[in-house]
Amino acid sequence: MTQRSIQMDEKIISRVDLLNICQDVIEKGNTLLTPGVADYSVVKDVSNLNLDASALPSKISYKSYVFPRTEPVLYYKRSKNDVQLIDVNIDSKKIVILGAKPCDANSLNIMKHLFNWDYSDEFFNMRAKNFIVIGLMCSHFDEYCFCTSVGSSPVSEKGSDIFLIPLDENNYAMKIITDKGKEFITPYSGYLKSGDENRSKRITENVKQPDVAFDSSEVYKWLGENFESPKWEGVGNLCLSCAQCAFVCPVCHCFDITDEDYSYTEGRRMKNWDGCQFGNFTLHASGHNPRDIQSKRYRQRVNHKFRYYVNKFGEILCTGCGRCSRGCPVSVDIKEIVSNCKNDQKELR
Amino acid sequence: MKIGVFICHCGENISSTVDCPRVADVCRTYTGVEYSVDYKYMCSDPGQNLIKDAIHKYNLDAIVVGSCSPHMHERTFRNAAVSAGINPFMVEIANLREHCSWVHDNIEAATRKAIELMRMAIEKVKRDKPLTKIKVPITKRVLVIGGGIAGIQAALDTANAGYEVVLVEKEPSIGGHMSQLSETFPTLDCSQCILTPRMVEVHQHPKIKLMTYSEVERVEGFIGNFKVTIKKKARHINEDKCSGCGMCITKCPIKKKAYNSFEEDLAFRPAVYVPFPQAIPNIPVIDETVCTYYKTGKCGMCVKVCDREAIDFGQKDTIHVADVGAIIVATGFKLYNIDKKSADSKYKGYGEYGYGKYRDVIDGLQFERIASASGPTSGEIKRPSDGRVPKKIAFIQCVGSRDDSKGISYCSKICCMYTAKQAMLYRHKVHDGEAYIFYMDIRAGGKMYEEFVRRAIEEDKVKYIRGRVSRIYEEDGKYIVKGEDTLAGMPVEIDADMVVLATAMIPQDGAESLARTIGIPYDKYGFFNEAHPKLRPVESTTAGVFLAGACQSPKDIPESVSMASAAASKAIILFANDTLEREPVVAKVNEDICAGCFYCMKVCPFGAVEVKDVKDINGIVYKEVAYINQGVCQGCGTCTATCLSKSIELAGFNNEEIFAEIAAL
Amino acid sequence: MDKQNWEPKIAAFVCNWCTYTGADLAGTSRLKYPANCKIIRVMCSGSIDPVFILKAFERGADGVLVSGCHPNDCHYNAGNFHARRRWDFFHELLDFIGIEKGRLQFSWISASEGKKFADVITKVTEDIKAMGPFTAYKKMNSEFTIDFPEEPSELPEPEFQENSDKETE
Amino acid sequence: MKYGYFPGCSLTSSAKEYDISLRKVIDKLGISFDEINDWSCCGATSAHVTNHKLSTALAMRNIMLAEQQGLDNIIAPCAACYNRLIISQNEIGKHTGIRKETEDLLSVKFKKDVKVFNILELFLKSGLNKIIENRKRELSELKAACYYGCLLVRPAAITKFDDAEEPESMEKIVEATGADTVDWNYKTECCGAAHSIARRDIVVDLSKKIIDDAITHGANVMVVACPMCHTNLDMRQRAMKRKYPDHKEFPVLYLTELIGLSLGMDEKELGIDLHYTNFKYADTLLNNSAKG
Amino acid sequence: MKELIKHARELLENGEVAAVIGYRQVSAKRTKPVIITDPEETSALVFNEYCLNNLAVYLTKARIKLLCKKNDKVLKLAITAKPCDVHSIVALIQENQIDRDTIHIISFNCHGVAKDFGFDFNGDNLASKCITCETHKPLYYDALFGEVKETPQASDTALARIKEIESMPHNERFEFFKSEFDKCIKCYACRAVCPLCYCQRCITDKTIPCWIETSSHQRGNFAWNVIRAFHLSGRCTGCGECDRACPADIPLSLINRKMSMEAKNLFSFVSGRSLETPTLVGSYNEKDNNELFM
Repeated sequence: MTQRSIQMDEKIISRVDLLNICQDVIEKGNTLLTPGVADYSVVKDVSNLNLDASALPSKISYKSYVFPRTEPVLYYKRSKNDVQLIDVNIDSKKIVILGAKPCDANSLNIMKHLFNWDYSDEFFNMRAKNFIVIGLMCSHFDEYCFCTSVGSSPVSEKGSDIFLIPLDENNYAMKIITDKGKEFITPYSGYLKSGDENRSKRITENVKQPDVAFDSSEVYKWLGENFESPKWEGVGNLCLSCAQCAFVCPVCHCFDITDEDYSYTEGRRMKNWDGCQFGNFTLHASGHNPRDIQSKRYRQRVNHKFRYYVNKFGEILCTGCGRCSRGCPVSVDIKEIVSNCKNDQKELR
Repeated sequence: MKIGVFICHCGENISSTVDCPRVADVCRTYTGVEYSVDYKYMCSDPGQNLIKDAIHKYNLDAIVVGSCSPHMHERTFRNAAVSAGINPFMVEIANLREHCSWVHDNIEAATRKAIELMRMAIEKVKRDKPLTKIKVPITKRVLVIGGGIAGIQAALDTANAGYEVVLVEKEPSIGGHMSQLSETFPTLDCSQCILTPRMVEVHQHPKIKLMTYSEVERVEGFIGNFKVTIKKKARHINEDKCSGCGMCITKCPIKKKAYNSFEEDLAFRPAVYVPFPQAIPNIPVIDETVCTYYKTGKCGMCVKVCDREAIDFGQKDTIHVADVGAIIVATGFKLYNIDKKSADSKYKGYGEYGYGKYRDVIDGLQFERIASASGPTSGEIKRPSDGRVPKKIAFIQCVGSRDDSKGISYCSKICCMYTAKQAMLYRHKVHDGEAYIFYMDIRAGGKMYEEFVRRAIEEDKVKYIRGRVSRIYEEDGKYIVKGEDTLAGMPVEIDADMVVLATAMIPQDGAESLARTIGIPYDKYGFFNEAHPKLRPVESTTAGVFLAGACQSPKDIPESVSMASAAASKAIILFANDTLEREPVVAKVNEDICAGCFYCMKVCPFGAVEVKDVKDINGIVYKEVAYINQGVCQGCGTCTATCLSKSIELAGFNNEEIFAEIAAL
Repeated sequence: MDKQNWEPKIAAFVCNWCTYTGADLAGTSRLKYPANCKIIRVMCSGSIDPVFILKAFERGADGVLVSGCHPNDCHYNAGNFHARRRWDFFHELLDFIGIEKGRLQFSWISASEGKKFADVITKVTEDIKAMGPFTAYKKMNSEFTIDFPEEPSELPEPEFQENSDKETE
Repeated sequence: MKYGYFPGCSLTSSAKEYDISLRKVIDKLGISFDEINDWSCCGATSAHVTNHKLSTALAMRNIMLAEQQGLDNIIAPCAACYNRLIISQNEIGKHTGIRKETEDLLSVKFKKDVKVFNILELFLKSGLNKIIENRKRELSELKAACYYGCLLVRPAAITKFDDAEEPESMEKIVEATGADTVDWNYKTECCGAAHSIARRDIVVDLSKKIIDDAITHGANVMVVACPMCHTNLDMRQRAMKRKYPDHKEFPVLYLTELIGLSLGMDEKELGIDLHYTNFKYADTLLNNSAKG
Repeated sequence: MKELIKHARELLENGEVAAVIGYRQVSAKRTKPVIITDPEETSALVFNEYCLNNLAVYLTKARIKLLCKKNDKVLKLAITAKPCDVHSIVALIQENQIDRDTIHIISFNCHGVAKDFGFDFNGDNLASKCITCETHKPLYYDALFGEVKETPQASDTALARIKEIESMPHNERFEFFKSEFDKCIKCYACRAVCPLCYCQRCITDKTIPCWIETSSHQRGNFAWNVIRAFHLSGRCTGCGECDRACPADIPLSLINRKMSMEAKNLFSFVSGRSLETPTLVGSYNEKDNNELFM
């Protein structure tokens, strides 16, 4: 899955026309997703569709449309001396995401490494191939946003196939970023008017951005040297070991395989999300648990995101969307933790 | 796993509606089934041999028999399996007869159901685990709590069977209420005369260790293996030295500071006393609360007169521990204290009868003492207030008993009889006296009982009035008893000289706390619960704890004695083996995941759940978990369903097995 | 499956001491009742977990019966009392989330009530028949369920209908 | 807590002084209440011996009115009213059939449990301290025989507030006024009740016995909490005098009147002058000092 | 606030407690839990209308062991708790999770909290549990602070919702809950924030046999949410933390509330209100409702 950036003139599209395109997407039997407060949801009716650049990221990211929270990987049927297996057909419907936050838009690019480094996960790849991301510039951030600290920004086009910048109430500047984006938009080129790059630039340059909270390379270094730091205990005591943070995260990707019988002889093998904060996540069959206490588990979470993934794939496993902190029941703030880790005066909590 | 399937035709009982060969054929297609066959009579010798041979020939690990109810032949097939070398708990029975062939007509439907029942049993047997019977060692010694007639009888019976007995009595002497009675119904023989020899027998029995003035403080352990802690209260008299001469009692200057509880407070006793002359053991007790020595540090008259130097003011309570295998509880009863002011807060008391206010309104036990030849009046019937001989006595039955509004609904059972007896005794002693008895019903079921009551009415001219008394009040030295004669439909008023109230029998003080100590259930009144009202009347629900006498419900003497003998024989039956074998269907806790909420402890009807400390490698306790005592658990499994984290499994019916059955539905 | 030929599948969780023995008595008395209900024997009604009922629904049961000893008759004294509280809650909960109360029924049947056992099974079967198949629960995961190619069936097709009237008498 | 006040028929007629004194005393003690609007017969006597349905419906109608008025508690000073209300309430609580029938008759649905109190419960609940605190004089010259009659504490299973055979709650209240109480035998005996009209002879005999017992036990006043009892014990003393010429007039007060006296109100204010027997607290003082 | 800080400081300085679990302000309308062991840090402690967390969730056996063992000595643990959080503490004591003697409860006169962080505190944004709250003063405490204030008035929308659901026919109800539960992503935040979900291993993690399908498909979600609600029936004290924690906005406390209503209705029991009343689960009454049984 390559995404070669191509240069293309900036276009302008009116709101009405954008909705017309969406209507067409739906009518062709494809899935259209837009962000809501809680989740990215499937749009059935475009008439009251509202693209809001100033909304906070939805509570849950859209990763479940490429990497579902639960999916069968095969079906089996037992008979007296035999087992019969049937593969799963992956749905190859196109999924168009309209108005993806720039922080979300890059998530598949980050995740794809994991699903392709030793074994190429056809479930992920097939869905990702059929995914069209139409990003939308972000004009609002809150205390939890930190995209700028992880190399992204509210105007980042990274990961989007097509990127929209609101010009006024009824018009968007449209940048076509990838081939896939071009291919998607070509049939609708009649709707597009040529735009003025300077006009959109003026807007993007003036967008308020969250301050850079930490230097990720310093964090990388600190993590390498402070595996046994007692500081982890602070957050360990506070964190309640749910996996809310991992499950809402656009790039967390752990999963668990389990077999489920659904009749006396038949069953399916399921792939389900898992989370490293669960106490049982690393519990061995022997009863031993290498990450037996929460501080070790939280340390793992931070290390995985800001060190191990960087080591392995050269990218930080974080988009800075702040979902995990915004939704944390006990308000554990990863930005605060990562920013404070280097400071000896501050505890991690 | 290799499973053998055996389908029984039961003659034609099963095969007339279930196509047995087809069931066997289908079962053969199931994973794990190595051998499947149908046969005319599986339970017959050839049938059992068929099973045994198949086990050997096909090397089977488990078998499923489709036959009659497991309540019929589960044991038969398990035994067959055992003799062929399979664990008996690797046998499952599918009930194809009672639950299938006999209750359905349609052959197709019945056959399909039979197949499904077999499938469920096969799935279950796949998850079955071999279980072994639980063996528990037995300490062959019995603890009897309570030294009344029931306790005495139980102790003697067990001891005569050759087992050691520890008999604990909280009063200074054994004998209980029976020693207080004057004569007994229906024979009117003297109570003391028949009881005293038995008391002496207890005292002299080499197998009985008598601990009077002692109380059970703690009971740990389980059937066959109880550890009992007994507190022996200080008598302040050295039991080894005391000869029972009674000089200390005679010389004690404190004569009138304490009521004599044996005389039901109708007389005084000195600070050093034996409850009654025939007391066993005949060793006095010094009452610290009234003795001058304990108040002022002076006196010591008893010390001076005791030539055995047995007085020991410094004596302290001592703690004794006994290992016993069974416990017989015989704590008996007391009378409902009807005095309104001091009535048990559970009950309302009878303020309207003036007990406690009028000295001549007395209860049944007080009358026993007045009528007793060894009592405070030497057997003459006199009024406690002025010593006059009462010319008219009103007896009132069912005071407290059968009266919902005062808190007790049960019948105290003995009052009809003893009231008749008391009225009779009164008429025998005061020939011109009139006896009136207010009653609700006369319940005289028992050998010679009805005849006895008739005798009171016909020969001794006791006047029975059927009705309740609403109020008793004093007028000019007489007690006006206002009541109703329901047979005549008229209100009646009797100006009696004395009133005797047949008050309800309620459990002895401290019965409930003792029950909690031992871990046996009791009803809302405090009477101990039997394991089964019909079939296990002398056993408590706690294995190894038996009940005797009025602690279980109101009883007269012969009933108490027979119950005591029954309890003793239950203990003796238990002791007949060296170890106790129990079905291995018991619950077990997974200590790794138990969260220690102890809901299991709350729901366990048998008190089988204990707290266990789990220690780490250094011996430091790192958590508390539930532990189920296998000797006590009866295998109901209520804990398994209550356990939120599913940390308890019931062997033989574990969750995996049940889920497998559900999956095969 | 068309509703005409549909026969409900019913699971009965019963205690070993009262209801199971009551069912035995129904058998020895040769009482007749429909063949839809299969018994899962447990030691005491107190040991039946609500998850068992959900599992039964998952495995295609259209209805479930839970039965034990009458209050105060429990072989273990109090198991059924604890069960009663549990089921009161669970029943209300299921009702609230939209599972009709008739899908899960309860009874106390003593060892001497063979007739009652037959009557209860008949009633439960008729109730469930009237309610129809409990597809709402089974259908929940239909998107994750596939049909395997049909193998020759181990059993001939059911022939319930012809004689089903006779069965319930 | 606000009470709904249910006077009942007696307190607006033959026992007017009970009503007068109750209102005064309650006001003084700062207990607030609202009279139930449009109250009707409680269903006593004639209704409940002839028509069960009617008597229940009548009682429940009043409770329903209180409920609609937003009152959670009712005070029914007349013992018969109190009795009818709690018994009816108990019945509809116990029997869904009767509940439904009554609801249909009244075309309402009973929603909550309105609590019904008698006069003794009212004073016990609102606190005897209030009486003691507001006491203007100690009635120490009075030796009161507290007479409960039959309806106030019975049936015990339903009233559930005092011992039906040996009640003591009224004594506690009377003692709070500073008066003495006597221990006597007839506190729950029958006064003859509704026979007052048809069989005056019975009533005279029964009531006379009650008064005599009180006098024997040293009482100089009787305290009641039931209009019917008061009628028999007070009004019928003239008939007693006719039948028993040596009968001496004996004052019978309502509990509220006694409390009123201790709160400093005078006899006229409390309506004691409406009684057939004469009573003046000042006279008692005189009598006693004359004796002493 | 000063008194609270002074009190906490004294507790730590005098060595009476090993730690104080409390709230600290992070922004104007947001607080977060903090575990303080250093007396100097007590100045961060606050109590106000944004102290939403039910800190009783921190009272787990493991955490107490971790925090309270100081040089072979076991010290007390101080916790700041709203009156409603005290209910959870009571329930935990009754379920043998903590010992009353080892917990120092610092509580407050409470007039309600906001429904979530960032909202103005007023009748419109009152937390659902506060609308029907009857315990503005804690039932058990070792120290009590805060002035008594009036709780804003608000209408009980949750109750109305329950009534509305109850009025639906069964199939609609089933569909409603199915679609609600379908949103569940099985992050188990509801379990993590619930003070009464203290099991070391949850029933859903017991896989042999598999009690609840771990997949978050409709059936697995349905089973999980039903059993979660059932396990809390008669135990839930109504703190509403599950609602707040749920990233999918499933109305969890609605079901809890309904079950609490049933507990009150069927058994006149309210969880966590008294240390003396036996727990509902684990006790029984012979006169319990028997209508269910044929």
